[in-house]
Amino acid sequence: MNTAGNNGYLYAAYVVVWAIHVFYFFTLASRARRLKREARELESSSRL
Amino acid sequence: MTDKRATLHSLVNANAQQAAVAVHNVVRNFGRFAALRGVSAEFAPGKLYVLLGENGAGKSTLLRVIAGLLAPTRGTVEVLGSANIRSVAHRFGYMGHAPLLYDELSALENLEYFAALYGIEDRERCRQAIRTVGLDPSLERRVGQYSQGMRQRISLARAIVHGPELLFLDEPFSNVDLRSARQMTELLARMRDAGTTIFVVTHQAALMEPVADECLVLDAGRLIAREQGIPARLLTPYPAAEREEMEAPR
Amino acid sequence: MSASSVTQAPARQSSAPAAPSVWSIAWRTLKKDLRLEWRSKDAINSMLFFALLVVVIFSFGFDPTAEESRRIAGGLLWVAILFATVVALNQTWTRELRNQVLDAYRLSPAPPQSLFIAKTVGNFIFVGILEVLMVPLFVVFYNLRSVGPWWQLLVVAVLATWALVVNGTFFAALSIRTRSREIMLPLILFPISIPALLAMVDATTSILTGDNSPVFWMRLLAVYDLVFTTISLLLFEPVLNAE
Amino acid sequence: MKTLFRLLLAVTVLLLGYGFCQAMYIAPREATMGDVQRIFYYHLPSAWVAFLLFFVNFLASAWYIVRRTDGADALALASAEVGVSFCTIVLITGPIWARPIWGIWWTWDARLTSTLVLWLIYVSYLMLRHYAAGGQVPVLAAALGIFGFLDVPIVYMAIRWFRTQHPQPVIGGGEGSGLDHRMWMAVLWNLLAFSLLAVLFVWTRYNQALEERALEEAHAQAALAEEELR
Repeated sequence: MNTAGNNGYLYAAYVVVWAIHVFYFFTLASRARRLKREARELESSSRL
Repeated sequence: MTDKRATLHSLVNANAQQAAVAVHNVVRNFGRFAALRGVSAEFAPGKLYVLLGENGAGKSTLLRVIAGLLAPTRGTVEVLGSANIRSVAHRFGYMGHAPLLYDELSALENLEYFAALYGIEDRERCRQAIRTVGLDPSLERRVGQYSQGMRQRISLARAIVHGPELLFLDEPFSNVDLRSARQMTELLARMRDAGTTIFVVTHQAALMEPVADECLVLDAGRLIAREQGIPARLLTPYPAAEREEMEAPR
Repeated sequence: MSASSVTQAPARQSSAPAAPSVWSIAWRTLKKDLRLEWRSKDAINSMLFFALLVVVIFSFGFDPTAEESRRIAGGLLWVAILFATVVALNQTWTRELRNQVLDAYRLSPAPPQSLFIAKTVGNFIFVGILEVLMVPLFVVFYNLRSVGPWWQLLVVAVLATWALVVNGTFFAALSIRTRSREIMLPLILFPISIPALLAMVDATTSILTGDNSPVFWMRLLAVYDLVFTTISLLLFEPVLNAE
Repeated sequence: MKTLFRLLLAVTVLLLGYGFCQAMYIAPREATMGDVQRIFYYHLPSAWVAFLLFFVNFLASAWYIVRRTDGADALALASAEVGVSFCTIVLITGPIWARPIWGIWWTWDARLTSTLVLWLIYVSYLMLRHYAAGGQVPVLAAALGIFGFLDVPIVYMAIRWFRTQHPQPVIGGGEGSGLDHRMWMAVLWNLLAFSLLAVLFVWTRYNQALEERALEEAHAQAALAEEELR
C-alpha cells in the first residue's frame, strides 16, 4: 500500500483537532469578556 | 369589624400558638428581575387578609410562593405549621388568575374531577359547592361557553370544594360583575367567620373593604404597610369613576 | 339570586381524607382525558390525518416490489407512527396548559406519578388506535404479507408503542416549559429513542421477511420499556414541579 | 485557586506539546497503515475524555436532582459542553482516518454509530438548555442528562446486534492487541494532556456558569438599589 500519499489526511485531522480546541477556547474567552463587561457596567450603574 | 369579633380573634390568637402562614425574608427573582425582595410576615388563622399594590408589585408572586407554586429564591415559607407545602396540600385552596378549569367539561364534571384529586368522591358535595357560589349545578353547559364571571365563580367553587382551612384568591373579581363580586365577598366573609383563613390579592380594594380584617400593601417587591381593615387612603388611588360605578347599583 | 339562596360553603372535612391512591387518581385522570379527547378530538384527528399524509408521501418516494416492500415496510410504518405520535404528544400537555389547569393538579395532594401514568396510558390508547387504522393501509398500499408468525407483530407493536409513548409523554411534559415547545419535543425525543426505533424496525422487518429471529429485539424493547418507565416515574415529580 | 489554575495551564501546554511530539515523531510508523495511523493518538484519547465527561454530566445531573445545588448544575452544563466539543473531534477524525484506510468515510459500525448517537443526545441536551427559559432549566436539563446517559448502554447493545447481522469492515485491524509499547506511550501521554485540557475547559466554563448566575442575582439586587434612590 502506498501510504505516503495519505499524509494529507493526517495533517487534516490534526488541523481539525486543534481548530476545534481553539474554537472552544475562543468561545470561552469571549464569554469571559462579556461577563467582565457586564459586571463592570453593573458596578458603574449601581454607583450612580 | 365588630368588637365582639375582635375579642374573639384575640382569644383565638392567644390560644393558637401557630400562625396560619409565616413567611420569612422571602426573595424571589425571575432572572434579572426581583419580584419579591425580602418579605417577612406572620398571619394569624381565621382572618381575611387583603393584599394590595400596583401591577408588578409582587402580590401574585407572593401568593404563588406561599401556595407552593413557585419556590422562593431565598427565605422560608411555613404554611399551617409545616415547611413542606406538599404535606398540607389538602388543607388549602387556591384560585388563580386563570380559571384552572377544563373548558370542555361541565361545571359539575370539573368539580368532581378536582375533588377526586383530594380523595373526595362525593357528588352532592360538588353540587353544594356550585350552589354556594350561586350557580345551578344541573347546568350541562361546558365551562368554555360560560361568561368570564361565571367561570370565576366556578373557579372559586373548585378552590373550596374540599373545605380548606386556608384559601388563596388571586384577583378573584377580574371581569366579574358587581353583583357577583358582592356575593363572592359575602361568601368569603362567612367562610372567614367559620374559621377559614383567607388571602385575597386584588386591586379592587373597595370591594373587599367591608369584610377585610387586615390589609397589606406591597410595592416593588416589598411589604410597605400593614393595617387593620382597609384605610380610606388606600381606596382612593383608583379612578374615581370606577369607585362610583361600584357604588352606584346598590 | 337572592341573598337567602346563598348556601354555606362546603363544610370542612372532619378528618383528613385517606390519601388518594396512585391508581385511583390515575384512573380518574385517564377517564377525564378520554372524555376531553372525545369532546374535542384534537389529538386523534390531527394525528390520523398526519399519519395518512406520511403514508401517501412515502409511497410516492418509494415504488417497491412485494419482496422489497417487506424489507422496508417496518421502517416506514414506524417512522410514520413516530411522527404522528409527536403530534399527539404535544396535544396532551397543551390541553393542560390552557387556563393553567396544570397548576390545579400541582396544588392538590394527588401524587404526580398518577398524572404521568394517566397521560402515558392515554397516549398509548391514542397511538394504538392510530396503529389499528394504519396497518391495514400499509397492507393495502404495499401489498404486505408476513412470512413470520403474525402474533409476534402484536407483541412488538405493544412493546414498541409503549417505548414511544413513555418517553414521549415524559419529554413532552419537559418541552412544554421551553420557548419553542412544538419543535423542542422531536429534538430531544428522537435521539433518546434511537435504540427503541432500531429495535422496533428490525423486529418488524425480521418478522415480515422471516430472515432473522426477532427475539433479541423484543427483549431489547422490553428492557428499554422497563428502564425508561422506571426513570420517568422517578423523575416526573421534579419535572412537573419545576416552575 | 488562581495560581493552581495557572500552574495547571502551564503543565497542560507542556504536555500537549510533548504529546504532539510523541504522536508525530517518537511513536514508530505503523507498518501497514503508515503515518495516517497517527490520527489514532488524538482520536482515541479524545473519545475517552468525551465519554468520561458525559459520565461526569450524569453524576452532576443526578446530584442536582437530589440536592439542587447551583454547583452541580454548573458542572453538568460545563461537562456536557466540553464533552460535545471532544465528541465532535472524535466524529471528525474518525472518518478522516477511515477514508484512506477503509476507502470509505463512514460505516454504520457499532462504535461509530453509538458515538454519533451519543453526540446527538448531548447536542439535544445543550439545545434544551438554550431554549428552555428561566429557573426551570436546571431541573429539565438534569432529567435529560440522566435519560441520555442511561440510553447509552442500550444504544450500544442495539447497534452491536444490528451490526453483527451485517458484514462490516474490521475496526483498526485489531491493532489494540499488537500495539507497540511506544505507541501506547503516545496514546497515554496524549490522554493525559487531553484530560488536563478538558479539566481546564470544564473548570473555566463551570466558573463562568456560576458567574452568570451571580450576575443575574446582582442585577436583581441592583434594580432594587435604583428603586430605593428614586
